[in-house]
Amino acid sequence: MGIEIKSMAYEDFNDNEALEELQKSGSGVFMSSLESLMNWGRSNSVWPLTFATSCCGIEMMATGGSRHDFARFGIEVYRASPRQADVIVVAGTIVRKMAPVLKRLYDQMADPKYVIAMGACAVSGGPFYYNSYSVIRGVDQVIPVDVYIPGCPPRPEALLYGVMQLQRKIKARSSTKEVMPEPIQKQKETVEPVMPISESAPSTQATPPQTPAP
Amino acid sequence: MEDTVVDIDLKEKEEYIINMGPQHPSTHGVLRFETCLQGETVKYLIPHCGYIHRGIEKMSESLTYPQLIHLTDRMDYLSAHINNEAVSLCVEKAMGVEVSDRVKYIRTILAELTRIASHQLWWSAFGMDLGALTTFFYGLRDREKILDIFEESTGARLLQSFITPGGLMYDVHPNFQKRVTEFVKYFRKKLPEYDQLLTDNIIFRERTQGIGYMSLEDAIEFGVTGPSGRGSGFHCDIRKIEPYSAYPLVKFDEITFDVGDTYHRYLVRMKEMWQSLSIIEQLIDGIPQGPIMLELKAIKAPKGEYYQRVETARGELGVFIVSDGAPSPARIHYRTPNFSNLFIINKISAGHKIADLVAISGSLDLVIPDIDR
Amino acid sequence: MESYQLLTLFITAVVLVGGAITFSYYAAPYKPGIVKSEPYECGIPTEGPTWIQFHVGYYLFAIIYLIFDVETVFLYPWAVVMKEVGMPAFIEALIFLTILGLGLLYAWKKKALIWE
Amino acid sequence: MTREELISLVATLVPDMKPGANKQYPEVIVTAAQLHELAIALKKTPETTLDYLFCETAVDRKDGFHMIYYVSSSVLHHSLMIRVVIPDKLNPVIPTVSDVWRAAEFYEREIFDLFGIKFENHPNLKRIFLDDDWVGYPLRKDYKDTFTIER
Repeated sequence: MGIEIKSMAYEDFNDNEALEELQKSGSGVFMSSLESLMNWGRSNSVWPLTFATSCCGIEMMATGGSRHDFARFGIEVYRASPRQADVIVVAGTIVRKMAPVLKRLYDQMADPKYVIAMGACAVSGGPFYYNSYSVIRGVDQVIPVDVYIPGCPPRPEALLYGVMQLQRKIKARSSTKEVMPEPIQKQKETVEPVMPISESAPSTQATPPQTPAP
Repeated sequence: MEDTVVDIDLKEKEEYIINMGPQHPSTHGVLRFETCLQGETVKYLIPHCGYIHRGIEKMSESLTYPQLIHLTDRMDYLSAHINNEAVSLCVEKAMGVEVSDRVKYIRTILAELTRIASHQLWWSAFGMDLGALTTFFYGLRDREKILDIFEESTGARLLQSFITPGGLMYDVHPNFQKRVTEFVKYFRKKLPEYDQLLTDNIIFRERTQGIGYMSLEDAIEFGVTGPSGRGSGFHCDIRKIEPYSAYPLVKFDEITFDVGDTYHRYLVRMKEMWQSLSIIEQLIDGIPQGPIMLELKAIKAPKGEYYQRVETARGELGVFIVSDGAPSPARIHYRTPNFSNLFIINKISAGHKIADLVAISGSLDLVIPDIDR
Repeated sequence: MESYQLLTLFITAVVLVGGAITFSYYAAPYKPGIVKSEPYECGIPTEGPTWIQFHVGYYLFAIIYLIFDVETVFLYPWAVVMKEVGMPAFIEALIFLTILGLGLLYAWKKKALIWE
Repeated sequence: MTREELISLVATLVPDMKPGANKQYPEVIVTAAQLHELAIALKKTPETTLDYLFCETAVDRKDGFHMIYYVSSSVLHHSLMIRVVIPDKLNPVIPTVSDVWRAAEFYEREIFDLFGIKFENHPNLKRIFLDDDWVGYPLRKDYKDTFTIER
C-alpha cells in the first residue's frame, strides 16, 4: 500500500548528542566488555508490560501486529505482569485515580526497568492539559521516564523510533554499578500558566497523592 | 463410616475477593472487576470505573462546537468517525441546516468502514481473550488496509477529526473510491477465513455457547444496545429507528438473534460486517458531486436543547446539547453505549467460571474511555 | 571410555546450570522495596490475606493426574526395550498397570474424582 | 402514538403537568413528587409501554437543576422526554427511578458523582468515577479547584 519504512544506518543515528557524550565520557566507570555484552543482551530483548489506558494502546497493538512488527526490535511479547516486564510503555492518559496504581506497578517491576511515555497525554497531559480536573499533566510527575514519544496517537513508526532510542540509551550506560536515577519528582511549586489568569495567585500544582516512599 | 471427600472441605468453602484490576489483559483498558470468587466460580462482580475519567463533559463546556470533535473521537476511539458524525449532526440539527448529499454519502461510507475496522479489532482481541493468538494477526492485517484508506483521505490512522459540524474538513482523496472498492473486493474473500478460523472452531464454540445468557427484558432494562443487545433480540439499531445521513437510501437488514448467549453476540458482529460491506457497495459508486462544507457565518447553535442518536460500532450514542446561543455549549452530555453495556455484566456472569467471565466481557466489546468519558 | 563420556556430560550440565544462576545472581541489579515485595494484583493492594485455603478438590485432582502422568513417563522407556526383552517385560508392565489401576479404583471409591 | 396523543395521555395521568417546548420529542414537565408514579404508569400502560430509558441526565441552569429523562418504547418505537426542575441547589433531592428502569441506577450514580444530586431510596448511591474522598461536584457551574488549569 505504498508506505515503506526507510532504513537508517546505525552510524548516522547520533542526532541525539547527549547520549553520545554519555557513552564517550563513560558513566564514571570503564564499561567492561562483560558490561557491554549484558547491555547488548538487555537492549535487544526489552519486554513491555501490557499497560494501555486509552487510544495509544490501539496504536501499540497495531505496532505489535504483523505490519509494523515490534518483534523485529526484540519486543517479542507483551508480559501481563510487571514481574516479567522490562519496560512499561505508558500508552494513554493517566488520571488522578490511576496515578497510585501506575506508581505501584512501576515499583513492582523488576530492575533494570525503563519507562516510555507514549503519546501526548503521557508526555504532558496532551489535549486534556487545560480545563480537566482529573488528568495528570505528564507521567514524569509519577514515575521517572526514559523516552518521550510525542503524537496523538503517535504512528507505529514513531513508537518503533522511540524504542530504538531506548535501546541506545540502555547500551550507553552501565546498569549494574550505577544507581538508577531517582524519579524526577517535579515538585512544581507554582505552575506558570501560559496566559495570566485574572486573579493574582497562580494556581499551585497539587501533586497527586504519593504512596509513601519505601 | 467412610467420610467422603465432599464432606471434608466444608471449611474451605468461604469466598475470597480478587481484583481483575485496572491493568489486566482481558479488561481491554483500565476497568476493575472486583470479583468475589468461590473456588473458580464467580459469585458476584462489582465493576469499578473511573480510572480514565478525564472530565470531557466539563471540558466541552469551554470549547466551541468545531473544537468538540477533537474530544469526542478520543472517547470511543474505535468508532471515531461515528462519534464526530454524531456531534456534527446534532449541531447541524440545532442550526437547522442540511449538509449536501456528497457529504452524507462520504459520512456513511466512513462510518461503515469504521464499523468494520472496529469489529476486526474486536474479533482479534476476542480471539486472544480465549487463547487463540492467530486471530490477532489476521484481524490487524486486514484492519491496516482500512487505516491506509483513512490515512490517505484524512491524514490520520486512528483519530481522524475529519467530520466537522457543517460538513467535512476537506475533500476525500481522488482515488478514495478506487481503494474502497478494492478493499471491499479484498475483504469479501478474507471474511470467510475469519469464520473458518474461529466461528467453526469447536473449542471456541465450547467456550462461548450457552455462556453469559442475557434475556431480552434484561437488555431493555439495562439499556444494552448495539450488537450486545441485538444478540438477545433487542431491536435497537438507530440506523433503522431514526435513520440519518445516507442510511435512508441504502437497503440493509438489522441482525438480531433471540438466543442471547456469548456466541450469538459474536455472530451478530460477524454478520454485521457483511451488512456494512453491502452498504458500502451500494454507496461507493454513486457519490454525487457537491460542496463539502456549508458556508456558515459562525457555527453557533441557537438557544434550546437538541438530542441526536447515532449507531456506533458498540451501540447507541446520544449527544445532548443544551445551548444558550453562545459559540460553546452550555451543557453537553454523551449517552455512551459502553456505559450502559457494562453494568449488566454482574447479572450475566454470576455463577460462571472466571474463564467464562473473560469470554463474556470480551463479547460485550467494551471500550473503557467511552465508559468514563 | 563409557564412564568418561558420562562424567563430562554431568560436569558440563552442572557447570552450565550453576554458572547461569550465579552469574545472574551477581549481574542483576538488586533493589528490594516494600511495595516490590507485596503481592501483585493488577496494581491494586490486595484485599484480605492472600495466603488462603483453596478448595481441597484442586489438590486431589492435581495429585491423581500426577500419578498417571508419571506412569506414562515410565512406560516410554519400557516400550523401547519391550521387543528385545519379550514376554517377561510385558507381564511386568501388566503388574505395574494393575497396581496403579487399584490406586485409581481407591480414589474413585473415595469419591475423590467428584467435583462438588 | 403521535406527539399529541402522548402528551394528552400524560395529562390524564398527571393533571397539572405542563407541555415542554422541545420540537424533537414530546416533552412533559412534572414535579419531583409526581415523577415516580408517572414512571410506573408510563411503563405499565399497554398503549405506551415506555420500557427503555435511553438517557437520563442533569443540567445546571440558573433556576435550579433540570433532571431530564428520555424514555422510549422498544416495541412501539415512540419516545417521550420528561423534565423535572429541582429549584433547591444546596441540597437537591429527587426520588429515584432505578426500580422502574434498572439502567437508571448507574445513570443516577454518575449524576450524583458529578452534580451532587441525591436520589431517595437508591440501592447504592456512591461515586462512580471519582475517588470517594473527592471534594466538590465537578459538573456544577460553580466548581473550582486548584488542580485545573483554566484557559
